[in-house]
Amino acid sequence: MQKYSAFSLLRNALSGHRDWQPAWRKPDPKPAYDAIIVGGGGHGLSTAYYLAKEHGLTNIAVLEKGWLGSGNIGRNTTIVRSNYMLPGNNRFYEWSMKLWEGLSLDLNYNVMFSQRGILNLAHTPSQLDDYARRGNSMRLEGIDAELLGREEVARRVPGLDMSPDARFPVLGGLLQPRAGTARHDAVAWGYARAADARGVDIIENCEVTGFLREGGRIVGVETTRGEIRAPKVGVAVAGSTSQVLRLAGIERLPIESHVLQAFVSEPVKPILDCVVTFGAGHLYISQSDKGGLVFGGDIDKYNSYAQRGNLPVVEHVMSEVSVMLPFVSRLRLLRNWGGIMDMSMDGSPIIATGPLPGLYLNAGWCYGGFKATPASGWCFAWTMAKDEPHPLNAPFTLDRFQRGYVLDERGAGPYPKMH
Amino acid sequence: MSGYRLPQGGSHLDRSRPLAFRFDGEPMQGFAGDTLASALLASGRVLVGRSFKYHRPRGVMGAGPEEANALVELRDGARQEPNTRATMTELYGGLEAASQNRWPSLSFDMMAVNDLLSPLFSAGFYYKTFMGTGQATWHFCERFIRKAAGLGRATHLADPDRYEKTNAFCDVLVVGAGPAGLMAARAATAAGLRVILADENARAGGRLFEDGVHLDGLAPAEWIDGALREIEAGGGRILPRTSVYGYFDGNVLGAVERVADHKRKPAPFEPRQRHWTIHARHVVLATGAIERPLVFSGNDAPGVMLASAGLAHATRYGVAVGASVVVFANNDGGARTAIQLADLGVSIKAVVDPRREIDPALAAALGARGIRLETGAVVAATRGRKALAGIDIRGFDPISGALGANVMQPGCDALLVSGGWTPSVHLASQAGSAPVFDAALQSFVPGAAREAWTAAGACAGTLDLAGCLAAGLEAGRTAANACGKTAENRDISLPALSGQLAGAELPFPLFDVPATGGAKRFVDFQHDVTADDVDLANREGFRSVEHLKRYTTLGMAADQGKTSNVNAIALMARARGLTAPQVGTTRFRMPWTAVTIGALAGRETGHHFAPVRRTPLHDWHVAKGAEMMTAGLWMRPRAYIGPGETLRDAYIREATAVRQRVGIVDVSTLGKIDVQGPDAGEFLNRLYTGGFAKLPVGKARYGVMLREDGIMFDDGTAWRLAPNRFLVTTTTANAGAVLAHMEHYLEVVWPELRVHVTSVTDRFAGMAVAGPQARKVLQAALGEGDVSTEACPHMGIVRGRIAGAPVMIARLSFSGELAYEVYCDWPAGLAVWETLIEAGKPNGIMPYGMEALGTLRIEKGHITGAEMDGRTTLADVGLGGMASRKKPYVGSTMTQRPAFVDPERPVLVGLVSRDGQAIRAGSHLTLPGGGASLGHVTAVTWSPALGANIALAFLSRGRDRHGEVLEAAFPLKDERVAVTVADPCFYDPDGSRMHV
Amino acid sequence: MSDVSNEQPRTEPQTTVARPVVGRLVPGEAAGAEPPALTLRELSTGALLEVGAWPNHLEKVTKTLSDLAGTTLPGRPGRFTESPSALVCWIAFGRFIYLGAAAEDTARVDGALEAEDAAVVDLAGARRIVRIEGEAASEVLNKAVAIDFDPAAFPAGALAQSVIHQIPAVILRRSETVFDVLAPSSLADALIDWMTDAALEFGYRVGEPGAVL
Amino acid sequence: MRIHCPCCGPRGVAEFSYGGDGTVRRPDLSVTDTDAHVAYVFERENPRGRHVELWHHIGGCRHWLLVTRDTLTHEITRVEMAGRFAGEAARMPGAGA
Ligand SMILES: Cc1cc2nc3c(=O)[nH]c(=O)nc-3n(C[C@H](O)[C@H](O)[C@H](O)COP(=O)(O)OP(=O)(O)OC[C@H]3O[C@@H](n4cnc5c(N)ncnc54)[C@H](O)[C@@H]3O)c2cc1C
Ligand SMILES: NC(=O)c1ccc[n+]([C@@H]2O[C@H](COP(=O)([O-])OP(=O)(O)OC[C@H]3O[C@@H](n4cnc5c(N)ncnc54)[C@H](O)[C@@H]3O)[C@@H](O)[C@H]2O)c1
Ligand SMILES: Cc1cc2nc3c(=O)[nH]c(=O)nc-3n(C[C@H](O)[C@H](O)[C@H](O)COP(=O)(O)O)c2cc1C
Ligand SMILES: [Zn+2]
Repeated sequence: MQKYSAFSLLRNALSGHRDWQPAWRKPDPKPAYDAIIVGGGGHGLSTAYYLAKEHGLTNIAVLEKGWLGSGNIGRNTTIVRSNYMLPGNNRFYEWSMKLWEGLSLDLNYNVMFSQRGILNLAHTPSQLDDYARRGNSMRLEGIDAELLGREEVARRVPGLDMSPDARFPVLGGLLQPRAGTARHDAVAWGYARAADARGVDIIENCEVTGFLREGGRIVGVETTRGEIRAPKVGVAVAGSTSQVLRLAGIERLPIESHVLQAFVSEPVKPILDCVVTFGAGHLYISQSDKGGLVFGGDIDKYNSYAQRGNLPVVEHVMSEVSVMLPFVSRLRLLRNWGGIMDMSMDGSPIIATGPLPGLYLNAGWCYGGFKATPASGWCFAWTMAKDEPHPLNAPFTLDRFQRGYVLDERGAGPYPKMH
Repeated sequence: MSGYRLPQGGSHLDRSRPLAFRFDGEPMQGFAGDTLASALLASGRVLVGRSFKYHRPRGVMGAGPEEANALVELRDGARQEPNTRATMTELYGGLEAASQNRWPSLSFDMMAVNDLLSPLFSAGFYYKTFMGTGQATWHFCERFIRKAAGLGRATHLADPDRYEKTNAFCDVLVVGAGPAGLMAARAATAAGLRVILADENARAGGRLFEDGVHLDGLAPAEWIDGALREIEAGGGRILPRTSVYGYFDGNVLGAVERVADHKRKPAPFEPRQRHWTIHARHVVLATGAIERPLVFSGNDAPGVMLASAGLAHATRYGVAVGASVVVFANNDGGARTAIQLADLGVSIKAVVDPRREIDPALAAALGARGIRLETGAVVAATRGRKALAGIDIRGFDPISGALGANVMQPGCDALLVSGGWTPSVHLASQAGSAPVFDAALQSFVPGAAREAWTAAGACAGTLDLAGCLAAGLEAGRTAANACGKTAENRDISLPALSGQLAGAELPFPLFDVPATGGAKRFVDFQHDVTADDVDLANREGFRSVEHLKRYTTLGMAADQGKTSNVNAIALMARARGLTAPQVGTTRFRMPWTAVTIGALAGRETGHHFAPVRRTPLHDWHVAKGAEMMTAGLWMRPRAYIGPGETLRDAYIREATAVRQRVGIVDVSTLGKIDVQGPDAGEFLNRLYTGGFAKLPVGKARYGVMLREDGIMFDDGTAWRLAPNRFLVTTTTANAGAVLAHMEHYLEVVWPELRVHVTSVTDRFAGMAVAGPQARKVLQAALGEGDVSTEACPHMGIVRGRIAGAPVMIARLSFSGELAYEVYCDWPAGLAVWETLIEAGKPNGIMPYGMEALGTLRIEKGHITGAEMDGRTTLADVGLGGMASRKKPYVGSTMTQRPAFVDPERPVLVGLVSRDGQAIRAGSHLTLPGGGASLGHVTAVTWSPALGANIALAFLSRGRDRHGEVLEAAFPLKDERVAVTVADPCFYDPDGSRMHV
Repeated sequence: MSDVSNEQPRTEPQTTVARPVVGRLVPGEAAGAEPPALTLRELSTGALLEVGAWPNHLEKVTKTLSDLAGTTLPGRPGRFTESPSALVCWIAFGRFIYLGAAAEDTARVDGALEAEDAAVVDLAGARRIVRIEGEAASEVLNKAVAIDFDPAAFPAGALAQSVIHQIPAVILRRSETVFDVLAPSSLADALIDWMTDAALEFGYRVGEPGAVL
Repeated sequence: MRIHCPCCGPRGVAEFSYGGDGTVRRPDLSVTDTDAHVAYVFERENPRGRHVELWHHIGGCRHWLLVTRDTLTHEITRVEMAGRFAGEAARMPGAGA
């Protein structure tokens, strides 16, 4: 792998950038591998990387039906945080946070992980109590968290409507200073490049159209580029989980696919430093390095595979953002887009062996899987390599719904649209 | 000298109305009808902005929404608007604009050093560096990157303007009022249809002004006005200054009308902008096309402009964009533009065309005007940094694409460029149809319609005027047919055209000119993406058009690549040895042009973000000093804070009054549902965990509902008012959800049940009278009715009258004291409340708020939303006994799953602080000295009744731990409090106080 | 109930929590653009009740209601008919709202319908009624409601249940330029607050309170 | 997106609340087999394409509707009353208009 550094950049600048190599090869698929990962999103790529790096498994392929990163890794609002309340969740996401903190160096790719903090605004005393519970949960697990009063909130985020008689006045907030954002595409490209450097075949425009079975076992896949065999097939296809598993005969899953819209404003000079969430609704906003305010709200709340949403949610999100940050009203919306989320029935992910022998499942990320990218791949690689979950992903089983051990961070119940 | 105002002409201009404005503080003048861009050009201004990355000097390049360079900060103070396109800004008197993305000044910008360092700043350079020793290095560097990026400056001041929203309905929405759109709207109107015609410009007409023709003998402006009058007379609605920005499902389109942006500020009560949600049966997309620039060295110099923009500035605003102008085009439009401009008095030096020959009639016309024609030639480079000074014209071999010999190096101050036309397929594409490649146009046109729309005119790839008019007429008729008006649309005919120049618009497929002299060749002007960047992306494997976009940021600027996308596709196609359609386009998304966020929010902002829900006692509470708090949409009193009191003093006083004497609290916000019908009892039996079918008339019962997954959903009481009629109460928070839950079961799951449910939350005001003196007070207030123990035992219901109003009274207690809930007509609420207070005066009655209510319920270990948090079971909160074993109910089976019977489950316990220290809500329980969380604290209070700090908490194996000492840890504040685990019911555990 | 009983005396300064936005119609008041193009007023009614008929008892119920109101019922949901003494809204399949001129109508309707045929819910006082009148009335409503108020699509006699600014409302078109809006009492002030604000650009004056019938 | 309510006519999607897959059937209350309830509560086909789903016209007539909608294109091809008034709706003058 060509090493990236200020020096290599300078050297190449002098030679007209003619010597840069492709970030990853474009190999044709081999007939067989030791393991196949379906899905060239963040999770599939990081799984391949950690399988190679941590478990020495390098004869593997990542199969992506479109261009690399065309799924949710390429369209999320890039928030990285580990401010979860339930122990099963916060341990996992904190492990992810630790991996994030070393990721650029690990991958030799600047993923621009920017730890500018996330601030959850509280608007009622009971919301402050909830945040206290969550913050204390974090602190007991060794995660950074601070409870802020009104003045501190106002100081940190100029432009917030802090008037005491606002419709939903801001009473305080929960801050995780180590949280932040990362450059989403770079995460996909960085993992792809690093996995490729360790020998992983990353195969784009290769859609899985069926599974090869022997006995009850999955032994490979059919693709638009032919059959590929492997004793282990990991599926990490985010919004397409139900569709892909149906190819393996699994007709029903605790998942619904919903569209989540996101927005970016025209770029402006730095005006919002940390990531802020609105507590009297559902809104999260940050400013990208390019200057655009990147924000999103709720899902559209109906099953969808369309990657596009409808106007009511757009209007609602705009209303929320102008209530919280009244200056944003004056800015212009530059672009809107949507992604398909695999909303699980309890809002928490699935990283597990099964549901068939030879098959491994990584799914159910709802709108929170970007931050999980490193740990998800790390845990899924472990699970695939050792045929059992790592303690960090042990709670994320598929049978938890049957057994009742759901991880319902919001307490919203078995209604995907509510998570 | 550069641009100047021509002595005459300008269809949009009112020369009798000069307007003063300022740019970068410098006073200037224009006329009514000008855009900021045309006024700047007329004043000789060339340099107006700086580019995003390299801070390159830039001038105006367009005349409409495509503008990529001339972005300004408009207005100031709270109205400051960064990134505003000067070409779309109508001039008004007193306009203030400033250039942006430069420091300290536009002409001397320190950040232009980026341009010198540009070899380092190739596409994606930041992924390769700034890693150093890890996060610290990046954080240090990131600050500078952020400051350098971002274009204009926004303000932290709140937007002072109003935005309105409306819904409109029509048979046919015509988007774009160019010749095609006008004809379509005329035809649809004539067919008797309801038509809306929207165009983002102040004046309708599109590019018709630049066609140099007469229609039915009329000048364009006259013909356009006639068409508009005809459409309006036919009932059509014309929306100028309105951008249709989004095409949503079901033929719903979003549009933003700039109502007052052409004024200094909106008039009183006038919105700045209005958002239109347009519901159309059929849509005609007549959005036109945008001219493409050509890619050559130095093609971004201020003074290089689209040919159509040069022409538009002359025809519309009477502006010559330069004193000495050269035209460079790969199609006949170049020559035609030159001829038209020359006829308008602009001095044209030469026309440069890569083709070996052009239409002979045009060539002759150029000759007649003394304009030099260089065919088989290209502009290979430009001179001049802050203003165009000249160009290098080189020979060109159209077959090999190679540059030939130097032809000439004329000086000029404006270069008009045309690389062909790019149809504005955005809306069609948003509606779900992938655009298809048209080889003749070397561009994409709308694909097959998925929603109900028809594309017409330049938007559909028809470039000649006669064709556009005919297509518009046809589209209007198609729309009429689609709306079922097949016969009525015959009497509109096409106008006769005169004065038109010959020539075809179809471009010779030249997109770029080989590099010469090391100057950059820009593809995306705003984001500074060059042809070299496209090559680099290809080399590094970012070959998919979507990778190209993301790696180089091409097409991601505020103009969304309106002028750059097709060129980029062509360059990538060549680099990869593919055709343009094989490369394909990036995905089109709303908005078509950037729209103000405030317009999408409308008036649903500030206080109007959400309606305020108020009980009939609201004003009373406020008048009595209550601190109000939000509870969902409701406002509720938190405590009535007296002079000199703190919140804490107040709630202690209130809670003490309830325990010792009597208090009264507004519970009107509780959800109330009338459940009626022959099967009402059976229905409630199925929903509640307890039995309700046999509840006697005149009695109330506490009940809990589960969700289908067996988790607690809501609690409340059901009062049986008649054999087939119940009044069900819910928590304030879940009132809506419980009603919807009931409706679901009645309509979808058990349609056979004859039960009718209606929200009666607003029917009854509710107030709870609680305390040892409650009966006395209530009886004294009752004009009619009996609340003696005999008439109204615990959970009994009686009727009566207070202050003349009928009341319904149930003897229920949340506080643990003798208590009654009194319900009366909503409008009678205040009179009943005041009568109760009056009657209670001798007993020292005290109104109490949410804080005291909370204290009282915590003392009793009663649960609320803090405990029923969507994860807890009946057994967890100690109500396992309420789970009927005699009948199934919603959720009952699911509670048999392993997790529900896991002995480790946290269960509800009480906590008492051991050393008098307050316990904080949100604390976690640990063993003394720390360790892992064993559970968490849901609610805390200083209990006046117990004289102790107490709390409710969930604790793993909590029932076995009563008496154990633990710590309530609050690491957020580095606090830990020693607590003794206790039964959650601290006060009067046998309930004797309610049973008196 | 309150989840907030756990508040300790705060270390941070206490905020005053939002005062409500008041929305009251004061007769004679005017606001917004001049001259006012709209009139707003509040209406009262004697009786207001909801009737829910069981699916196969609909004919009987409509007949009873027609007889009580002294008018023929409209024929399908989405319409209302009126007589001098009553206004009957057919709001959904099997559901009606009966507005009676006299308070006693509640008992009359309740008495006339059997439990086996229909449920009757007294909603007196649970709704307030705001009338908006003027050429621009439908424009004000269309700011919130995505319903085509073209007289051809929504003539006098038509009604719609919809949502105005998150407030569930029943909108009755009494004539081409007169609309009556029923809103839950707890949200009626908020509706008025919204409506007066929405009417500013046209200008409005507040008329004397009146009666629905 | 607009849903054509058989009771109220065409209305914006914002007036409706989504009720999920309309083909899953709740097991009878008497069924005590947890697996049947688990399937009803948690397991979904989640098709890409035609989907029969429930919508509650919560901002209008409050009826529950069965809507056939394509999850890929969002095109709605059929709307019926889900509930006990389905028959009534069909008999109404102008039903479906
Ligand atoms: C608008 C939006 C905002 C979000 N915001 C955040 C946020 O702020 N923070 C956060 O943590 N998370 C966020 N998320 C969630 C996060 O993006 C996802 O959870 C995460 O990216 C999913 O994992 P992935 O990257 O592997 O998925 P994807 O990138 O979707 O990868 C799955 C891949 O599988 C491929 N695939 C599908 N079917 C097949 C097949 N048959 N054969 C081969 N390949 C196939 C797809 O093409 C796709 O590339 C957001 C999501 C969206 C849509
Ligand atoms: N001379 C040439 O070289 C040449 C080449 C191409 C086209 N043309 C001319 O262009 C014209 C084409 O006619 P036409 O009617 O198809 O297009 P047009 O460009 O004349 O009109 C389109 C109109 O739609 C507006 N518009 C575009 N998108 C919009 C949106 N989303 N919302 C609101 N408004 C929007 C544009 O601002 C413009 O006013 C003819 O006059 C033709 O002669 C000339
Ligand atoms: C964090 C983030 C920032 C973005 N910033 C921009 C931007 O500045 N300009 C832009 O055109 N698009 C921006 N996008 C949106 C992308 O152009 C694109 O819409 C998105 O990745 C989804 O892809 P699609 O629209 O091709 O489906 C951004 C997306 C993300 C996730
Ligand atoms: Zn309806």
